[in-house]
Amino acid sequence: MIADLLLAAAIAAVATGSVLARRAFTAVALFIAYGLLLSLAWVRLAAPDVAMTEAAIGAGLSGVLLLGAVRRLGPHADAPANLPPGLLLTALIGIGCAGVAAALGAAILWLPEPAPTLAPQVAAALPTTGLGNAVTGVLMSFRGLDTLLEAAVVVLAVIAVWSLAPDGGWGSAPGARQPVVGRGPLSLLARMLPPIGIVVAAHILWVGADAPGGKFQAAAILAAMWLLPWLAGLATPPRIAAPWLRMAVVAGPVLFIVVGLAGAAVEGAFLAYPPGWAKPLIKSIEVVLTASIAVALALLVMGPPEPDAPR
Amino acid sequence: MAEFLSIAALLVFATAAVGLLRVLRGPGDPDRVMAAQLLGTGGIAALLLAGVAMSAPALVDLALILALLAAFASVALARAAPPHDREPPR
Amino acid sequence: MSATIFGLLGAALVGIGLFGMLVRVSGVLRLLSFNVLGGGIFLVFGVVARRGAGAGLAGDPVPQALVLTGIVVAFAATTLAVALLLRLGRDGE
Amino acid sequence: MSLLANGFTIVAVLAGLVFFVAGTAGLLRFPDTSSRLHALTKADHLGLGLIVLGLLPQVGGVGEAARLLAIWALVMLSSAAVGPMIARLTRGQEGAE
Repeated sequence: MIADLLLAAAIAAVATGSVLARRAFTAVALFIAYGLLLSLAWVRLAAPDVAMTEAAIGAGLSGVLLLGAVRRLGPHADAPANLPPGLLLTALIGIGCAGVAAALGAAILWLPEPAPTLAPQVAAALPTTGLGNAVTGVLMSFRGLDTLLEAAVVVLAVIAVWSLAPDGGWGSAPGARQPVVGRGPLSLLARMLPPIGIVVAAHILWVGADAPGGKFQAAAILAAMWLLPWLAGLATPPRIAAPWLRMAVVAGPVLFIVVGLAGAAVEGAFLAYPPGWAKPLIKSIEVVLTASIAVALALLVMGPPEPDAPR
Repeated sequence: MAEFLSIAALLVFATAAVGLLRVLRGPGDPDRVMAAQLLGTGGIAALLLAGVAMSAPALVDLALILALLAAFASVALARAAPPHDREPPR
Repeated sequence: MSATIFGLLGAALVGIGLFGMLVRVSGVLRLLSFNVLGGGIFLVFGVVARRGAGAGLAGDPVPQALVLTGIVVAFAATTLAVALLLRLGRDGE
Repeated sequence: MSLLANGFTIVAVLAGLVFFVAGTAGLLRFPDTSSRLHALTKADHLGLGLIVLGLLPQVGGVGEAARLLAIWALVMLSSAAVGPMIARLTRGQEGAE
């Protein structure tokens, strides 16, 4: 109770500070703290799977993505071309936003009693999948189509980001070239962390069947471990024209679709798993999907490719 | 023992949250990075204490993820901090 | 009780994020505000999930799974927006 | 035996708490960035380390104990790597430029 109030106050303070920060760098530092605190709030809401995703993607990858944007935009990130709204307009916007928040808060106070829930149905159907983690069961079996479409969205995002490459950039390595740091603490960390991170990611993926964890969390960790040597200037990402890279991005969704079609042929419904085969099939899809999503997430953080030669 | 560990978790978290004032006050980017790092360590410690208190191994896994990602984010923060500390034109 | 606290926090975060999106002029800060807003919406979803606890589960797993995929999709959308901002900054020079 | 273990846990966790409080106080009260960095690293290394040590007798299996130690090692590693980077940044910012 006290912990919840304290946590909520800290989250609200960090969010306000981040939105109103004068400098973009401060805003992003606070945004990373916001993601971290939000993941603790998910623990308090009894959703450890979401807490892991928020910690890995909301705080880690999003923070690094925004930091990269601040750095690449340089002074543009702080001093934009158009003027901020005047005092009166700002006050009016503030009143409007407070109204939106108040209306939403009222809706939360008057949520229906008893709360509608699908938990009993999930708990009843979970044994047929052989899984112990209900969230993984929902993701991979009961709402498998949602997860498939989501994996497709990530692939589409990679294609969209790549198509924003400037003229002459198409096909070259993604992201701005990082200055090499050579020896030193950063290079040491960038060499030592990835092996540990890969082990942790495998652990999180494996326990995901029965305990909190799973492919998205593992994929985000793997992506971060690939980005670390890139950030340190130790490794150059492959050119986006490389066929193996494109194969890696689409392999997971393609396997998912193939298994789904096989289910349609054998069991008569798209994405239906034959009895007794559910768990091994789900685990195989998850392993390949993890690799694909990890590659895609890392490519998304790196951003569109830059032209090889400076203009 | 569980009560003691839960209270300790609360206290560690509260301490680290107070350190956030440094992010708002600055004055320089290094101070902001440090406050974020302290919040990360405090959050990890609180999760470990709570995880053992409630015997929830998932919280230890979450702390492991946070430790990895905090290291990753700290590196990015330290790399992205602009070399000169000056306020932009308003 | 704790669900209500975080529900109200989610509502407040939506207001804070919306304010930032409308008031800030820098693209990166607007994008960041959008993510603050998104976090608030996910939190409201999490409260609905927590209230649906039952049958031995601490929360309704269906909304939890939806939030989980939502976080990944929101991240993909953010990367696309960053790519657009970078292109805008380059062409505006 | 369990009394002894519990006593050890309480002493170690309390000592860890003291280092966290000291680290935060230093971060807020110390006059310049370098001394604040000094305060922070104590909280990172000793505060978390003592808490991890104190928790070790309370966990069930070897696997969980190993994960606790791994977390401590990770935080020490990253703190040791980021510390000098922050220090270098500080020097750049407090320099004549």
